[in-house]
Amino acid sequence: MPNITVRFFARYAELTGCDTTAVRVSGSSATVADVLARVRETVPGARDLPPRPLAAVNLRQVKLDARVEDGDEVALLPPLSGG
Amino acid sequence: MPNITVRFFARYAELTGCDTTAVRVSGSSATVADVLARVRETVPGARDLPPRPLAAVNLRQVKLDARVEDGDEVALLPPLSGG
Amino acid sequence: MTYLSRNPLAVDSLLARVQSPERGGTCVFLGTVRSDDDVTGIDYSAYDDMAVAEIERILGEAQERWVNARVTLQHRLGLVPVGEASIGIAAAAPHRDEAFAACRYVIEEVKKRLPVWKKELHADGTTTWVDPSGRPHPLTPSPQSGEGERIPR
Amino acid sequence: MTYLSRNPLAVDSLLARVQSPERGGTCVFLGTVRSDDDVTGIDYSAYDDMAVAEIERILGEAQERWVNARVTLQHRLGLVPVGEASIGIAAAAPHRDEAFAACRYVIEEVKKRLPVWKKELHADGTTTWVDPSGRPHPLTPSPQSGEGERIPR
Repeated sequence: MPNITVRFFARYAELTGCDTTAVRVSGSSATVADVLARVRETVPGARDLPPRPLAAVNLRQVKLDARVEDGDEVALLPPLSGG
Repeated sequence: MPNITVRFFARYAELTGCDTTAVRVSGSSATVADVLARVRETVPGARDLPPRPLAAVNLRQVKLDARVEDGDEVALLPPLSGG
Repeated sequence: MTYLSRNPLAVDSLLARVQSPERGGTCVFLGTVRSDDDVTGIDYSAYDDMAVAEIERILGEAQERWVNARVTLQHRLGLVPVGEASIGIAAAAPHRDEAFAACRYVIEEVKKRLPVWKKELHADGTTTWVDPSGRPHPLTPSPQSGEGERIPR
Repeated sequence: MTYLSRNPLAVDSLLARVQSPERGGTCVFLGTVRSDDDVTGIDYSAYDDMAVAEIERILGEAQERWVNARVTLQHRLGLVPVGEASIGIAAAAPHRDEAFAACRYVIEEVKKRLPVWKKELHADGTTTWVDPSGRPHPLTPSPQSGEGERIPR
């Protein structure tokens, strides 16, 4: 049961009311999408996240079908607006 | 007989040994080429100017067939290398 | 090297990081907070660790592509008042083509890839999150159409 | 506005001339004297009156083409040691595309049109006039092939 740290930023942190949470996903082939589904179940405000938000695993942007492993840090990122 | 001020810059000033000279060209349809020909006759070092140097009349670059009028300032410009 | 800073950016220190006697051309880009509508400033926040990692990747790519160039950047975080710079990029190279190209590459990639967010502060005290397309996000939780369509790199 | 200067260029003063709260993107170009071979510096000379007129024409063209941009430049004359800037251009505009484009336009036109000449100073005390293609002119009066071929604009 991979244990995943999930981080929320900017508007998403406002929606969820938190910066960080931890979720467990089942199986050895869990993906970011699975993490996202689990977050929606456990973090009340997360229902209002968009269906397919930008995501990063361990500081690198990934697609939602990217695999996650125990100890990974998954970040859910509002549309980027740097510069 | 238009009276023309001629200015030399950079390497051309070194070739001619002078910064400024004055020449008279004949006729009402004299051109920069005529001025250049007259300069070659009257300024010793000017024989070593290239056959078709860059030229300007009254602070604006022109072709050698551009007309000159009395009081004009003609400048002979080595290849430009600003910046 | 501090890529992220809470202090005003200093162009001179960016220049000092990239210029050298072998590099005859330097291109600098500064992005400053614009006085749109009633905006008084922008509050910048970042996923700091990822932003630094992404900046290092972007600069590394520029370095690979323009091997004789040196490029650096600094992104400001926190409240940036109208008229002050939120980002500064400096690229120096032996010739100007490379300096312009490397500088441009970095700002374009930053806009696409840096995990940084802007919250506009308005004269009336309200705030809005800025969408990358320039549309403001209302703070009410209505998912924007297209927001999830972006293909991560 | 002093477009020609015998003092070191100050980027901050260039920026101050073009930046404003409406202009969110600023692009700066600096051309510095490169340490080629044994060059210790370059002595810049100009046809001052024409240089100023040409700079005004070039900036006017940029202004017409990018109407929301503001562009300025300063060219240094006299001896410029290796590593110091001989030219600085700053362009500010509401968006970065215009700032980059206007800045680039001005440096390209300057290189083609400004009546300015470089004499390289070498470590051994000799000097050479610089050809725009980068080939040094010997000081012996041998007309360079192709030199007269340039078509004035």
